[in-house]
Amino acid sequence: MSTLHTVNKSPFERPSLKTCLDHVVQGDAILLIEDAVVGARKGGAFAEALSHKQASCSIYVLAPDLAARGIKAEDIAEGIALVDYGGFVDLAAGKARVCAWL
Amino acid sequence: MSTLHTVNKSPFERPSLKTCLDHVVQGDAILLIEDAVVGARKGGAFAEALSHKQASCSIYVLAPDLAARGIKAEDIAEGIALVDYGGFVDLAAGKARVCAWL
Amino acid sequence: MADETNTKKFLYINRKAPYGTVYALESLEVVLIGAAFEQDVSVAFVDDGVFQLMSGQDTAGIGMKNFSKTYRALGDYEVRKLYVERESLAERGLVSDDLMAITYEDENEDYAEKPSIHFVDRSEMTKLISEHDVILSF
Amino acid sequence: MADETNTKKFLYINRKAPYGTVYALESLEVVLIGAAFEQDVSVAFVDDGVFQLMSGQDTAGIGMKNFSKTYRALGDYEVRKLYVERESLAERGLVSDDLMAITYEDENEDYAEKPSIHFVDRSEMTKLISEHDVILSF
Amino acid sequence: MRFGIVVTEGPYTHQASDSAYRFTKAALEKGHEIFRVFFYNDGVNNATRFAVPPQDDRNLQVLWSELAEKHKLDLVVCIAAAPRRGILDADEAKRQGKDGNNIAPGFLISGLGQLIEAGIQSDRLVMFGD
Amino acid sequence: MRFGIVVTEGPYTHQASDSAYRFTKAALEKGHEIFRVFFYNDGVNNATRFAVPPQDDRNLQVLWSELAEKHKLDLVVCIAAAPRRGILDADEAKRQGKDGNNIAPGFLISGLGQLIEAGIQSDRLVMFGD
Repeated sequence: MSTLHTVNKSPFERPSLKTCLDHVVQGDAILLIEDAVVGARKGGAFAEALSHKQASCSIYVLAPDLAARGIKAEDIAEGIALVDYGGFVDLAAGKARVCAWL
Repeated sequence: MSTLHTVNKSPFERPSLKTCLDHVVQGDAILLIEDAVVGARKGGAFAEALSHKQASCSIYVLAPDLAARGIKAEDIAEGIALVDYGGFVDLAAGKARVCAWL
Repeated sequence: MADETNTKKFLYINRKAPYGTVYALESLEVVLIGAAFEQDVSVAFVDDGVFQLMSGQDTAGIGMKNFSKTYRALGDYEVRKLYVERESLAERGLVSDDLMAITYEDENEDYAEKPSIHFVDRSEMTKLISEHDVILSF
Repeated sequence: MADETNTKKFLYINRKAPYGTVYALESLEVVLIGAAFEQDVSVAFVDDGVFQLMSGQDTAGIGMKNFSKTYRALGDYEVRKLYVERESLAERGLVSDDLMAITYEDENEDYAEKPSIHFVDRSEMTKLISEHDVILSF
Repeated sequence: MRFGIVVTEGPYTHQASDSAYRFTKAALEKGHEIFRVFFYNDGVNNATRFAVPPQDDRNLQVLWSELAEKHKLDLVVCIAAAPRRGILDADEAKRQGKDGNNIAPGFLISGLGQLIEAGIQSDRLVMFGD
Repeated sequence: MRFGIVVTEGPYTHQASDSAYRFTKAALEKGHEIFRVFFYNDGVNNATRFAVPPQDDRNLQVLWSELAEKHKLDLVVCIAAAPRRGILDADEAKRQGKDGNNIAPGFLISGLGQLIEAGIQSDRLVMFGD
């Protein structure tokens, strides 16, 4: 069964998103929370990598964290879905394990 | 007058060494302390950048931090000098300001 | 407070996004207190620090205080030199219009409203660092 | 302690260098305590986590406790599966000989000494993650 | 479903405790069970009753204590990580010869085994940290 | 030469306080003056007298307190950063209606202006943090 991967740091500040992307398998889900949401911004250096990864994984961003950092929902890279804390809980419940890339 | 730049994080873990290297001027000194010392290892991904920078800046590594991480003095990239805490104090005193890339 | 001979050039370098860590907020608190000391103050935004100035920040959903409006009040505290690094913006997919407009009233020019934010490239940021006496990093 | 139905596969993922932060030490403390619970335990070293296993660590000059010898004692606690990612080593200019030799005595083979460290590539590490029940990240 | 929660950073400096609190609340609202919230590393700093945040800011210790009381949550603070960071309950203060303690209501200091047990007994363990 | 020192992380989790302590000691041994050591952000956590590290580990609070006594160092803990993290002296505890305090000997809680003053009065300001 597949894994929910959480990433909480900006990919410009830590390698955790890159390392996460290097360690996911087909069917896994990746959720960007806290400062990691800044990596989802369209046109940013990580937007393309996130878009490519959607061929094998679903990618989510925590909407309240996105709003806090002033990034509009329409400005995130295509195909990334927004969830709230309840959606975060559903994702964790729906996968076999949660792997936090701290 | 020139600046002492301190970097305390592993360059594999944070962008602070890269950002520091992008913001030094001729005659500045760079001192790697704490986890940053791992970037000085010969053959590592940052060794070449540190060697190139020596054309304009002197680069130092804090010896006690290097020893703690099991890296031998002979294994660091060429031209990087070792200092102890007293040498760190001398470097700070010898430059006009200290800029910590935290 | 400080006499003329004790005036130093202070540079605050902000390199972290807001809310994920407290550094942006606690840096701002130093800048505000420091303003009372009549030093020559500049504030730099490098790397993820540029996110501190994003317009439209809304923290209701994370239960944290939205302190972004305070940057707009810096002009009233005589903090009027904010430097944003262009390369840091570009790497993050941001343009200058994504940031708040921050201005001050110039008492020497009939209170004309002037921009506090200056967009500088990396070499100008490098020069700034080498021209300051005291550097506080957050 | 735990009965058979409660045996889970625990994976500890270590991604930080030692001493600069406390995570390496406090992760090790969990591994040691966890060993008493008779779970199926694996410990992974990824990114800067590989520095935790460097041989010749000497902390006398920084006044901190050298806890690197404890990794060598893990075998006595039945923690015998340590996985080091090859790509993480290579990026840091390290080779397997830079790391401590960590072995255990196999009671099923006349106490023959066997290596605890397994060098795996990224795809094997990825597979490991997807095969464990509980993942603790430090 | 039964969740275990791990918090490895203190309040204010990192968002970890905020995120963990909101996740825990959302899980409870959806009818899930929280087996335990375990505070490790600097996470033990969430458990001091001496914290006085600015009046216009949240007080994470109070939020956790209130949530624990309302839902009978098991908030466990690691006995290895807490004393080295100056978080003590009355027993530990007495044993260490300290003249006071600062543990907040609803938090219990206990061993690292409680973290392992949370891993064993929970369907999902979710970590929040730096 | 006169140094000002800033510590922005607590003990144990980051090496910042260790590095700052060793730098300060080395500077004093070389005959330099330490104008002030200012503890900000999580750095205020160095100032709790409740800390009980493992017996084979260093106790940074004690190291700082002893160094301060020996060299008459000015160890200032930020009054904005400390209460929100649960570091209180007797006055602050009373004002906030708390039943105890945990400040260690040799540390003084004072305002952020003391940090600015350290920047003005010191020849070099050296920061240690995350």
